[in-house]
Amino acid sequence: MRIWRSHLGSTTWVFEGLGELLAKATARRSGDELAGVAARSEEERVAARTALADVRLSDFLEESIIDPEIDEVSRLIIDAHDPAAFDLIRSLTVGEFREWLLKYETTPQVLASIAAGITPEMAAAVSKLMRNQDLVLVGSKCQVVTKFRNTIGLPGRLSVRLQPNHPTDDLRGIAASILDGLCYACGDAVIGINPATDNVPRTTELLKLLSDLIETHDIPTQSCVLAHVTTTMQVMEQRAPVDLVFQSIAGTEQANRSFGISLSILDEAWQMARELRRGTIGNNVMYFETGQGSCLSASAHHGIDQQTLEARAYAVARRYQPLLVNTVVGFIGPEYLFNGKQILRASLEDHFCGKLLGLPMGCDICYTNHADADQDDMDGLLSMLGMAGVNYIMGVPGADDIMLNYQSTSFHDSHYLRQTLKLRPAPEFERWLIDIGIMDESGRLAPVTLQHRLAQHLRLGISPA
Amino acid sequence: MRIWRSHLGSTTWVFEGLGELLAKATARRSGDELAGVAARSEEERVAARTALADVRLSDFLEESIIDPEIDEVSRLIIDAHDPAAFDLIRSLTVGEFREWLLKYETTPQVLASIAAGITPEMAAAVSKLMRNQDLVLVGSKCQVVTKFRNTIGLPGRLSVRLQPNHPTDDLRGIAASILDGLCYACGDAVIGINPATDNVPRTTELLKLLSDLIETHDIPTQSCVLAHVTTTMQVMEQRAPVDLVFQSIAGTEQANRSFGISLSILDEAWQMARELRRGTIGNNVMYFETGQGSCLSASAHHGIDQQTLEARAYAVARRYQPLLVNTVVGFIGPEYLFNGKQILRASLEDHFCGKLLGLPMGCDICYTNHADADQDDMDGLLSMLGMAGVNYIMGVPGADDIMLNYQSTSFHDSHYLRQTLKLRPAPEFERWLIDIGIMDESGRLAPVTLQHRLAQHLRLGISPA
Amino acid sequence: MVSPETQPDAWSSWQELTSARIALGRAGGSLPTREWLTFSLAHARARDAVHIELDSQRLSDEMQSLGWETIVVASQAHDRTEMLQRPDRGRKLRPDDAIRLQQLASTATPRPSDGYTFDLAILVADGLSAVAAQGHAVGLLKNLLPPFQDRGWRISPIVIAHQGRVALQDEVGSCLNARLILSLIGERPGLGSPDSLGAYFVYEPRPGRNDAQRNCVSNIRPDGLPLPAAADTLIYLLTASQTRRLSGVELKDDRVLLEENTNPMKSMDSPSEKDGSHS
Amino acid sequence: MVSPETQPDAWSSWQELTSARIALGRAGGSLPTREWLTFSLAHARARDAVHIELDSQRLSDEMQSLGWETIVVASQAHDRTEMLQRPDRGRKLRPDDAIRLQQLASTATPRPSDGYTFDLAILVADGLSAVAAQGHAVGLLKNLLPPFQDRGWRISPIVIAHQGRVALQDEVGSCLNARLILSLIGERPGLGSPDSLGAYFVYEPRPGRNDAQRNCVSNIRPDGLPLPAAADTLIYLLTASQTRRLSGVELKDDRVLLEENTNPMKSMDSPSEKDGSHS
Ligand code: B12
Ligand code: B12
Repeated sequence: MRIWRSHLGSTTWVFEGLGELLAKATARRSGDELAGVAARSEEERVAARTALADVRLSDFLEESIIDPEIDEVSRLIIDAHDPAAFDLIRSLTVGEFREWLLKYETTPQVLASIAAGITPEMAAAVSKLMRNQDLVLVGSKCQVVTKFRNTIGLPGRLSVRLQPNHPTDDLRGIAASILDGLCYACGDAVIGINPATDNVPRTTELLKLLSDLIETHDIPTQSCVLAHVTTTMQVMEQRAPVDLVFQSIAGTEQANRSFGISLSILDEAWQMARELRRGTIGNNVMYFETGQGSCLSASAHHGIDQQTLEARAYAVARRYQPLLVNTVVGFIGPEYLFNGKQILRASLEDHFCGKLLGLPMGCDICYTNHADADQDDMDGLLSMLGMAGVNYIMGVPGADDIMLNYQSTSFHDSHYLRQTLKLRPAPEFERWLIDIGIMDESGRLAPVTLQHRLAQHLRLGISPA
Repeated sequence: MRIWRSHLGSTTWVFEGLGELLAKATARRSGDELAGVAARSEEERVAARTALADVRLSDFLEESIIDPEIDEVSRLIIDAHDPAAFDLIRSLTVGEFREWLLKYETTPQVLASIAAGITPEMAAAVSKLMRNQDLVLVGSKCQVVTKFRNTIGLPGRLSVRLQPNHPTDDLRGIAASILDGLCYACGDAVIGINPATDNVPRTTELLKLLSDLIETHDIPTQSCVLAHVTTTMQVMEQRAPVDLVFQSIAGTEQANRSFGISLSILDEAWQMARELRRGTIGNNVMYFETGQGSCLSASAHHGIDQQTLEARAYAVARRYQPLLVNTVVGFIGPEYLFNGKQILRASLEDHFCGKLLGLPMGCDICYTNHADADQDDMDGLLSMLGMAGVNYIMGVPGADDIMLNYQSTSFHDSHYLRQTLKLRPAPEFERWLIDIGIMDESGRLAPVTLQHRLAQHLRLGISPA
Repeated sequence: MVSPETQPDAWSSWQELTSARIALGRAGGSLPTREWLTFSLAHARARDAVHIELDSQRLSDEMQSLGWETIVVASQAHDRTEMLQRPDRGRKLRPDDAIRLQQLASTATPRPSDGYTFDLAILVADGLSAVAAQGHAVGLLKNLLPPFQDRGWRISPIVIAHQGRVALQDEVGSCLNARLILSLIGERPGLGSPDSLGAYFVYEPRPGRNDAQRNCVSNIRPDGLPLPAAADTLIYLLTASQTRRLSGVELKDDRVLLEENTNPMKSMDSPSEKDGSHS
Repeated sequence: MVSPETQPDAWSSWQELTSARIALGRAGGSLPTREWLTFSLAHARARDAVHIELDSQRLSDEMQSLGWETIVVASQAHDRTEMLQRPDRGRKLRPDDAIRLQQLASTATPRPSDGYTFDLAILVADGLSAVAAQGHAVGLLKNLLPPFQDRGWRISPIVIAHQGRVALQDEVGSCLNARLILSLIGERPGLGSPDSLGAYFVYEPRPGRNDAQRNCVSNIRPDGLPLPAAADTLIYLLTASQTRRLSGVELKDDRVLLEENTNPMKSMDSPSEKDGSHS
């Protein structure tokens, strides 16, 4: 392991290996303090950043921060690295890479061309040298577009996952929330239900509810039931209408194991889902969720800071050309992200790193009731992510998820962002909203009555497929 | 004093008079806790807001929160109230007023038409019921345009005060900072120097430096030396080239007295400045600064919360049709706004209240080294204020004011905001920047050499007027 | 009382179908004032709920009056604040409590056949909501234990733990030398549900188990998954776990759905029959 | 070492004219990495500077070795943290310190003519930067006191105060029964200037004075307003204050500018002559 040094005045700071250097360079965060890997003072933090600024990007190709012998994510990172894409930035240090990213000349096209040459550790490293405004500015220059039944991630657009959860998966309760969300112009990223139960029959029922709705009304969107991938695989075997395969993923093999998954399981699921060919305009079929802290929570962090580990989860996601990836940023609790400020910073980092690596990043802008955060904090995060060009956010009725027990963004919140930044839904979905009378051409919501055919459909029940 | 009540479950909360109700309804803030007027629990805060939501706007016309007998600001508020402008909103409660403001139908034109009917207390009250996103959304709908040598506050524009301070008012040091700022496309709000010294001869020197620069290069902007108003009055008497008259103001007569001012002094200064007729396209000649906490700091708060008092300072400002008003939001220190979160909230409130009252609001997005805040916090605030359509922000070299000892926004920061939100300088100034080769048509900065005529001018010194 | 300044949503009668905050109406596209205030109050109260302490004495008394043995332990997190910030401490027993549990196990006679002291250990912990454990653990156990007792399973005394996290079950179960351990633990409080209970179990508990090796039944509370239904699911899963000698992702609840639930839209026309109504 | 990825600013030689952060260059329109790191370090250090305590013993020793009497007092704020959060306490003396000052005044003989015990009281306080008071108060006083002593002004012992704010001078001055009181107090530390001293005085100090009644000379430090120049200004203003029997907004520094300063651009061609250089 190489030793990195930095001299500040008369003090010399020493860091053992890239792992320690990255951890010490991270913005203050409760999870890294819990793991014992954080800088012990602001000055040590600046020292680490100063040393990190002089590390060459190519140094990251020489030292794996987690031994590839014991970690398949490390192996994946090495194997997937594209030297040709790396060429343009090969000679840069991390500090220069930050500047290169900020330059006028570094356009969305240029950024897309180097994505495959960037490793998660490089992305994490440069993000640690960036202020929040840098993360927004460069984030907004990264464009990642994906397709299934609509087009997500175009500039000037904001999509929303409609999240109609219910504590007992009651289909009527879920239907009610779906109507609510659609009438607020939400659901173009996906209509995605977290099942309270995780079993095959109920997952199938939920999928039928969604596919029937989507087909009957020709809604240019896709559905998902966020069961465990192994459950979804069983469901696919039984020919249930699966659009997207969901899975939570993390940045180390061991953490993924604690989630009950591995790359080979994901490979298999991906293969199965693609073969269904249910997408009409594209075949991005995977939906992943991540979030800082999950490796530490599974005692599988190998002394690496949580943000770097999060970026490594994106290496996993990237392999599967997902339609959607999102960081569930304040979801777990204060032990990983203590307050609104830490949540905000983490989410901007995650969005930036994901986009830089070429992923269609969304964000679950959220907090729990045991964290030191509130709606005002979320408004800040929502606004900045909107400026950063986030592909999609969550839409939860009244911001209150009654099954997962946390607060996310509401349908109203998404409308705030669309109004203020003049963002529009995915183009196909936008057309549909206007045609069906939910939204007018200027993006304003129109009143919908109970006689509307969507309401009628959901009220009268679904005829058996 | 009327008693206000609210019932939450089995508890009844009681509030004595509008002053207490407003204070208890305010978002948590160190200054109000210091003053002993804040809510003692989150639940009490919600209770106060619930009661406040049912207060009628007209109730504020019946009860002055500070006795007009002893306070000329209270008298001003009563005398300046325009019942005709108030008509449209007369019947609303504070809670309904919030909703009315958020409605699609409440356009910038409608908002402008009622400004004179709103008192500071009404604005403060409704802001307390608003989330940060509401403050941004409605803020962005309020448009206030002012003119002197250029047009400030147009939609899609962001102006910057160039703030080239120096600890000894060294003219060469100041000139160096001015060049720096102009080359970063800053200075369209005003080139405004805080003099370290506050005396007539030095103020005159500084004014000459600025007027010479502006005249020689036909810069469509205005200058200001932010001395005490009484100093500026002496300077005007001596026929020095005064564009704008500056003064710090506060929301009570007593606090203003501790600033060494009164309405009659300001009246006189305004009169003098208008008569100079130095504006080319408009005659808005006043520049005011405010900031939460100054009344409390002067022991002149009369038991009223700092945000309401701040809004009352806007009543003072409004009388003088200022070109610029800005809230110096994190300037004083943590005893009034403890951390980044409190600074953010306060600045959005101030911007909203000022705009609603019809003022050309800017914001000094800033913090001191004794506060719990950093550049990331400022990036959040900068971004949200950009979305809220702030008229202008400060531009300080490298964000570090070496005379006032605090961190404000840098020239670079303003360029971040202009890039990300596609905001442009004031139109006349924008034209000038392009013509003189500082900026290109797309808003990018062009490299400027030492041979550039601005650099030559500043380097070679100013020929005597 | 609907504000004249808002646009109501036509589907407000559907609020009876879910406690989700639907049909809130809007001012422009924003939340009406009343809904915002309601939300704020719920948030203020939910934040307080996290800090309520478990009254283990009362819980223990209640259980003993039902004839169940109990033993109260604590994790290495000393109070609520530490438990929130140091989940690692919430996953370990205090050393003397570990010894007490081991002693308890050693004084019981192990089954000769398989070497386990208990077939099923039960752990009730505050987790993130003491209110949930306090309110629903006993009710759930009343539904859950009898069938196992009937089948002659050896059930451990009920371990009541302060400041516990899910993975505390690994150490507790291993000290007790149990084949299976089931934790009933408070889930983090939601805005409208301060009292949601989670049930997590693991086969062959021992320190180092990961979550892929556990099963979970969640959202147990009267307005969520009712206690009897939760007990049914757990009985099914625990039985299957014992039979298949594993727990975790490979063990799934594969029962067919009950008839009344398969046609979900059936009673949509008369939503008022549903009880869980929006507050 | 200029990064190849940034656009440098052509006017970097002008950095010698000011310690302001000019000519930083840019990447696109953003701050280069090196400048951002420099800024971060300065911020980390400035935050620490706020919390440094005044070493009143050392300061007092130093003053006494110059033949000045001293007395150390404290405000009602007990430590730095309280002083930051409770400025009101930083403006009041601890009761026994007030009594000590009153005793000190009563044992001195008052001037028969005007009833004041002292013409000028001196207060040195940490304010927001103990470093400033520690570093520059003595130097300033060395320049300031002699002319007044020559003119026979009665100067008080030097009061050294912990956790003091500007308005503490009202009570100190009134306890001492002084005609004028001058405070030398640490200004809040800036990023590059942790040691800036402010001088504030008020005529006829008594509790309840407001800031309009005070005068201020600010930014006193070697890289700012040099100590001798600050002393000159204060001598001018204090003299005028005594003559006109007032202080505050009505009292202004109306001296004409020194010749060398009137043509500001004179030496722009050779900026290296200027010392205050950019770090
Ligand atoms: C927080 C949370 C998570 C966090 C856990 C990290 C952490 N440190 O807390 C993260 C985001 C990593 C997560 C991941 C997953 N979760 Co989860 N999670 C929750 C949630 C919202 C709260 C849990 C809680 O309050 N725990 C209480 C405290 C006291 O426990 P703790 O010790 O601090 O935390 C432990 C548990 O939360 C546990 N855990 C969390 N999720 C799950 C899921 C399963 C199946 C198991 C066995 C354990 C487990 O992991 C933590 C560390 O040991 C619940 C919903 C709810 N209302 O409870 C869903 C929930 C428990 N999770 C669920 C699922 C499905 C998952 C995933 C399998 C999703 C996926 N497809 O990948 C993954 C993988 C879980 C695993 N095997 O590790 C389901 C379980 C459904 C079921 N009946 O089996 C629930 C009910 C939500 C849902 N319906 O989607 N989850
Ligand atoms: C903070 C500050 C303020 C705050 C004070 C509120 C507060 N609670 O601190 C606010 C924003 C209200 C303010 C207002 C003004 N200020 Co001022 N302020 C400062 C600043 C940046 C820091 C002061 C400091 O660190 N104090 C140290 C701590 C320990 O003191 P404190 O007891 O906590 O705070 C007291 C002093 O700050 C004092 N104070 C603040 N400004 C002024 C100005 C004058 C003339 C006086 C007598 C006192 C005074 O008021 C506070 C409460 O008693 C200085 C610049 C600097 N580098 O020091 C300028 C500075 C002192 N202010 C200055 C000026 C000109 C003003 C105004 C007159 C501007 C105007 N045109 O209205 C007003 C009115 C002041 C008054 N008479 O009340 C000048 C003084 C120039 C001079 N040599 O006379 C300075 C040097 C900055 C500048 N060059 O513009 N100020």
